[in-house]
Amino acid sequence: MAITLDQTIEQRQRNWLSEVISGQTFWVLIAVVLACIFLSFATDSFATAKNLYNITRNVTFVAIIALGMTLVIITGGIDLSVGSVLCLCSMVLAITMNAGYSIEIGIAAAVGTALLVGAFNGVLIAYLDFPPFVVTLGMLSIARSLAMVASNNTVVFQFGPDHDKLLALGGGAWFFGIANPVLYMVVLALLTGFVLRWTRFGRYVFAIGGNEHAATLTGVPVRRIKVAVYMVSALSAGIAGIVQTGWLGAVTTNIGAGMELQVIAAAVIGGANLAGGVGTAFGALVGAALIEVIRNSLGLLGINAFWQGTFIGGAIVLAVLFDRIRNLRQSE
Amino acid sequence: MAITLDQTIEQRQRNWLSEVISGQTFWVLIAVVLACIFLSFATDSFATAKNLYNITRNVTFVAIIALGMTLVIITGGIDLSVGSVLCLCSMVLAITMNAGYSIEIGIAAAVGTALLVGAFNGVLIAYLDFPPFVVTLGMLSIARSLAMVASNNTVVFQFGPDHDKLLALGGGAWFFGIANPVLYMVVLALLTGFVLRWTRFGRYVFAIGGNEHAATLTGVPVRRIKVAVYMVSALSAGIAGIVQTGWLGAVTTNIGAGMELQVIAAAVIGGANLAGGVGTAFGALVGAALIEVIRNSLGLLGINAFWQGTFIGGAIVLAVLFDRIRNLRQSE
Amino acid sequence: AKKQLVIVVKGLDNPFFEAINQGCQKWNKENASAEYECFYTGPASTSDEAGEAQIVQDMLGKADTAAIAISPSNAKLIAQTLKTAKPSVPVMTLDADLAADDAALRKTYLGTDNYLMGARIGEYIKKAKPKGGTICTIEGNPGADNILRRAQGMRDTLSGKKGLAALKGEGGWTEVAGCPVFTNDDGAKGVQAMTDILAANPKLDAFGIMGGWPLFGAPQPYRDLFKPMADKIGKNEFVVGAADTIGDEVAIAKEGLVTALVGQRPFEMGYKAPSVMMDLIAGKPVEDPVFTGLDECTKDTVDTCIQK
Amino acid sequence: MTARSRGQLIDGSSRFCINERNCFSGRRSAERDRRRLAGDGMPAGSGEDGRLAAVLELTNISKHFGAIQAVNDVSFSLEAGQVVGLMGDNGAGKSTLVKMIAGNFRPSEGTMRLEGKEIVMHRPVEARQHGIEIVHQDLALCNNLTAAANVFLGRELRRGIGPLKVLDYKTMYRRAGEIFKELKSETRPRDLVKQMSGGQRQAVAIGRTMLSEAKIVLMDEPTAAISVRQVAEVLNLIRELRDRGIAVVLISHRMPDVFTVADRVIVMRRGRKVADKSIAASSPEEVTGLITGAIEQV
Amino acid sequence: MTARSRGQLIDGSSRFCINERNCFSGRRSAERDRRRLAGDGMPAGSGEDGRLAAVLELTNISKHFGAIQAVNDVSFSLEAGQVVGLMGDNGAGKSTLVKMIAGNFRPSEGTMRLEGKEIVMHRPVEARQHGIEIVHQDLALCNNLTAAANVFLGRELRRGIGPLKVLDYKTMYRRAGEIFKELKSETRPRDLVKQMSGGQRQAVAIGRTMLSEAKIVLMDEPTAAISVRQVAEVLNLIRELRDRGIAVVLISHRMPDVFTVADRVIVMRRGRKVADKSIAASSPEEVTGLITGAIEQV
Ligand SMILES: Nc1ncnc2c1ncn2[C@@H]1O[C@H](COP(=O)(O)OP(=O)(O)OP(=O)(O)O)[C@@H](O)[C@H]1O
Ligand SMILES: Nc1ncnc2c1ncn2[C@@H]1O[C@H](COP(=O)(O)OP(=O)(O)OP(=O)(O)O)[C@@H](O)[C@H]1O
Ligand SMILES: [Mg+2]
Ligand SMILES: [Mg+2]
Repeated sequence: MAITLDQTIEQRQRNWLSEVISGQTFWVLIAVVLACIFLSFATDSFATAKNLYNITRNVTFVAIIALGMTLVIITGGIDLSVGSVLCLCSMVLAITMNAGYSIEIGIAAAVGTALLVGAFNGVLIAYLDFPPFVVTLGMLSIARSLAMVASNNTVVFQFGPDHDKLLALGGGAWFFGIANPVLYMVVLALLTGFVLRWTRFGRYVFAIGGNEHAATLTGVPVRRIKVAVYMVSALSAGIAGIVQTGWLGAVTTNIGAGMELQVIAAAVIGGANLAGGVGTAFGALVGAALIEVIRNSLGLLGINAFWQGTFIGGAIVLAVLFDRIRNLRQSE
Repeated sequence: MAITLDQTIEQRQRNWLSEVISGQTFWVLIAVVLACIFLSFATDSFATAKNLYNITRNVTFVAIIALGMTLVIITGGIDLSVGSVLCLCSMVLAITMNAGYSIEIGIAAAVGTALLVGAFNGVLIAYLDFPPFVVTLGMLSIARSLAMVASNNTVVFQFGPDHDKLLALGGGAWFFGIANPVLYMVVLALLTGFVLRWTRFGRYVFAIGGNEHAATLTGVPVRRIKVAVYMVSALSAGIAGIVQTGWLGAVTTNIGAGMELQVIAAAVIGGANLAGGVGTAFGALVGAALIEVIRNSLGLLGINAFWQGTFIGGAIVLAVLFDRIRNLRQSE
Repeated sequence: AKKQLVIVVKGLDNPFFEAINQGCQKWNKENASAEYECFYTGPASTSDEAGEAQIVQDMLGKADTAAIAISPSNAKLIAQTLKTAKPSVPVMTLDADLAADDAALRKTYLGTDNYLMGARIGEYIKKAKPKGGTICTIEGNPGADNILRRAQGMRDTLSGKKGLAALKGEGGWTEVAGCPVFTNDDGAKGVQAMTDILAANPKLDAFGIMGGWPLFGAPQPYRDLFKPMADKIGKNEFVVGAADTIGDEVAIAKEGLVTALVGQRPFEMGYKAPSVMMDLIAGKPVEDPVFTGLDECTKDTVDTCIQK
Repeated sequence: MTARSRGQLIDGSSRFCINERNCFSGRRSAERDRRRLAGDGMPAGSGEDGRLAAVLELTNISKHFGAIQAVNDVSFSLEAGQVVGLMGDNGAGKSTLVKMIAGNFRPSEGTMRLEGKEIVMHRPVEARQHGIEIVHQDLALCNNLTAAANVFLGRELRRGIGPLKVLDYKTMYRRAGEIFKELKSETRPRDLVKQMSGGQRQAVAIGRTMLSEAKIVLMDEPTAAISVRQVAEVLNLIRELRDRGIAVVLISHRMPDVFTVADRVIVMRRGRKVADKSIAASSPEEVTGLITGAIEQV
Repeated sequence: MTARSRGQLIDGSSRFCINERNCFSGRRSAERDRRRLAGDGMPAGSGEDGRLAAVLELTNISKHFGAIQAVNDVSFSLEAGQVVGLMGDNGAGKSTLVKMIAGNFRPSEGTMRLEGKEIVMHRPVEARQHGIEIVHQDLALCNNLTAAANVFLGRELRRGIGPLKVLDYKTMYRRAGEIFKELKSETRPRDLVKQMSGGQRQAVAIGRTMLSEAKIVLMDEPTAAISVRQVAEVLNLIRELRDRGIAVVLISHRMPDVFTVADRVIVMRRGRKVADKSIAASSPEEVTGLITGAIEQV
């Protein structure tokens, strides 16, 4: 008897492999891989070093923000302000450096701005119990408006003494010819994955998304964690903004416009659940990669401009279809 | 003993008044009224017949869609495609009438398109269990792209033989000088309110949002209701599109861009909860009214263009603050 | 309060309109004691057409408004708005005009001749490659009328025919598959799309960029893309004709990474508009249209091409 | 009226759909219930003659979730007018078994026969249409609705003529109040379920089964959270159901409940059926031994 | 070690925060638990000397929700090493009462004294810091986490040096497995709680209280969904807690449970306390009468 109880307790319902295969992330990854294989055969220009360099670089901005967004989504929240925060942080960086300060000070100012915005969102959501949608929608307006005020709505394209450093930061390729932004993305993704899986903070993020009430009852510092999560989300937007500024070499007040939907889409396609409690760092990357591969393929395949939206939309839906069909099969 | 059991069973926890006061809608309504009073004193031009005519008319397009969106949100879903569906339906109407068909045929075509799009969204979401965010984001791309294909990306501003009828439909004021769209909005809001409160369909919508699993177990036709709800949402976008076309007198492939966030904001500010299970038709109107009053006031007060975003965002947050403070007080 | 000369632009999110604002503010500074002031406004986003119409209504309903200059993003919609509002103050258009049959609704048009602008870009391209070739047009927002007009101007010039929607060998020019590209006024997206098109069509001969976004919004990736081709551009083996002279664009021209720039003069528009409106209020005769000029820059003329 | 003809009433009620646009499946039961309320329902206790017919037969039913074998090769039959106690340790597979009968899961293997005909159910509502009612262990309540709304969920009462029918709030409140009174539960029909105590929630879930005339009622730990007084009422209710010729399955961990009301007891251990015998021939001690595994099988 | 000094161990553990960036409140308990696991915890049964001190005193506590008076003017005290059975009809206010003690609700009126000092709690975690543990009636589980993660929620075990600490999955799985074994519950620590049977879920919730040395343990119907075998284990657990000098409140609708394990019984009816007497001086019949109202008050 004792032995069987022991056995039961040691039993695991699913092994590692079945765990992986049962996830949406896996199936979207398959979709991405299939798309890449198809494009390699259908076009001469897809599988070239240059194109791959471009694709991987383009994917980073959405992917970096999607990492932060994934945390927010896991807690059951949403952050619509990321596109505007990216714009505001880029602008703060640009203006600071344009005024003659060093790149370190510029980055510190941008990061500080991001954290401040995130803290504002987080405090309203966590302590005053505002709906995240309302707060971050408000911030979507506010942050972009502040970027306009700060820059007088002009294009900033001169970054003072450290101009070249900034451009190298975002546009260079210091490591085996991999674009710098890609390196940042990989490092941040590993960090996010580690935090989610191995730290208490990550555990609490999942707990809040699973059952916020239960988390409160068991002594999880729900409010502080929520504030932290929105700060991380804004920070990720700020980092993406800094890197993007270095890449673009100019900041206008409309960068990042409409990005929030793309970012959320990347996270959700990668398996995060807007109802909370589910999501992975890897999924965010896969989702972002899917969106970029679609975008890239439209140009390479020469799709008619009017039809492009249909292809993008269709592909987004199709990518998730894989996973759905598997699910449907299983539940039969 | 028997009497006391009877008494308990007859007891109601809260009466009608406390019910109303405890709702977010009520407090946002207060915010709207206060804003209107303030504007009447602060500017000469707010409380003029013409301005009020404009405001009430402007509010209708967002409000009508927010009615449909409220149903979707109550079931715990989201519909990001409404702006694009509005565009597609307007375009279908315009092209049909431009081709010489009567207004009836044009409207039938537009409504048919809306229902088709809604059914597509709904079937994927309800029967294939897609995340609503993904499906409707895909449709956001697809519908606008189809509008471009259909119109060849041109502006349509001639509506064939029934041109004037269409303009009168959307731009006229047949009833006591109230703009026609306002009448449609009121009728649709009453209808939605009635459906939610008094029909079994409405009851099921709430049940699905409260506990979808329980609804399935108790025999609520969850899937059919969900499909219906997304069809209603698309239909409301279609109706708004038809009315707006009559008002604008021209259709481009740009109209309705970015509208989805405004519409969702209206519903959420009016008290709908994105987690599902909560929402009212009246709330959707109040939320839409708040957004329009803010927008209108910025111009009247002569707020600097760059700061306008900050005011809009701030006001959105402030409106909900009323309700939050009350809640916080109460929980003390 | 002063009476206001209102300027309503398509959207605040565009540095182009900001130059109009600068002109407007300069006028205010120089006319601090005037009975009028210039007031600049518009919807947050250029794509918010209905929002612009609503702002126009708000402004027409305001007692302070003495005259209004509108940059319509949807010409028909603004025309309809004006028809129903029946404004009592003078109305003019700025930067973009109403359709020809609605011309009676406004007193005059002040701004660029967008068709001419596209035509000039076309001429530069044609001059560099008289025999024609393959081309890709980069456009902005699919609904933006001024951009569409520029594209038309360019196509007409290249083909020698009027009103073609796409070039299929007319005048020697062919538009490649996947073009035109709509970038929705997003610089990064513009450059990304150009990169893809170039990768898919290595033999492409020309880009016609109808709005300057890829150059001033993403100058660095633009440079990265065309630096390897600077030689070809110098020898007219590859041609890039682009609109606007905003931000870093002129510097890019100086580096020889673009064949020619054709720019508008938004500052002049914003600066002139209040005077024109005052003339309208005073009932003085005003020309229709009033065109502001174009600045045309090539590698050799960059130091002198911008009208100061 | 036999169990059979009652089944037909449920299955063959398409005539109620005439003149109606939305003929939702749940409506039929609501119709039936209205008729019952109006007094022309079937008389109670009419099932005596059907007492010994096998209403439901399960043959070699299994269910696994991934590597977990929740139910393993279980066969038994339910007879009209009989109360079967289903007992077993936590995780033994009791809930999984009744969920399969209620159309909530589909068996991985095995067949079910309802009144001799094999049935395959794809959705819970089909089970209801077959006359199978269940009180779920997790109660399946919508927290944002009132107690009355939860009781009538899926078979709302409506009034009005022709296609324009509105919810009949008044009757539903009244009827739900009556049901709670019958259960001696201090549950307010107009209150939201969200704010209710554990026992009040359970009363709501049990109330549902009292709306309709089922052939089979499955109760998954209906008495877990309710007080002494109501437990007696629920047991009474079960007896009443039995007397009307309905087959009842009662899952419970309370030995006294099962031994008070059941005619037969089935014991499960680790997904397998280890006993199936008449109450009279068993004893609490034996059943406890079977549950814990001290007795291997009988 | 007295209850008092144990309390200080819980309250005064700020030294564990040195060298740490995130010093979350839950951490202290986790630390404590680690120490216990490591073998240097406090000896069991040490509370004998504190047996009769009033650990908690409630004076005229009331709570209303809108028009509903859930708890009405209740006073009583808990003594260390005593098990109090709290009984009452559904909706009598039992859960509301213990939720107030657990810092979940704040009383509308009245005061609470812990070891003589008045306490006002704003958040549940404060109650935990005061040494009050509760098993909630609704279990308070995160469905998306594993059983082990739920048991350790709020006081995760971690390993590593200095500020870089990672979750110690292995030890948590092992320790959770031990707890389930102690409860004789077939619950797999690595499985998601979402898919668990009712009794397995309950075992997870009870498991939480076994991690820490509390002064007071409140159990809101801990045996509702669990099988005969585990009920015995839970009752044993309660006895063991008592022997360690911990005050236990057991809410249950099962008369035998309360009469087996409790020293004292408190009966509530419609929010009021109607009896508070030693088990020896009462009887199941009397308590039943008090619950139903057949006996007004004693
Ligand atoms: N949806 C599911 N997915 C995976 N495993 C499941 C699922 N539902 C139940 N199980 C597992 O199947 C086994 C049987 O569960 P079931 O709920 O039938 O037990 P039970 O006999 O009802 O127990 P209890 O008395 O505790 O309610 C358990 O080990 C449980 O963890
Ligand atoms: N959050 C709340 N809001 C409003 N009313 C509530 C709330 N919580 C409980 N109540 C009401 O307070 C009364 C007491 O509820 P409580 O949960 O304390 O009962 P209980 O004694 O635990 O009953 P049970 O044995 O059924 O669990 C009930 O009438 C219940 O409906
Ligand atoms: Mg069970
Ligand atoms: Mg309770």
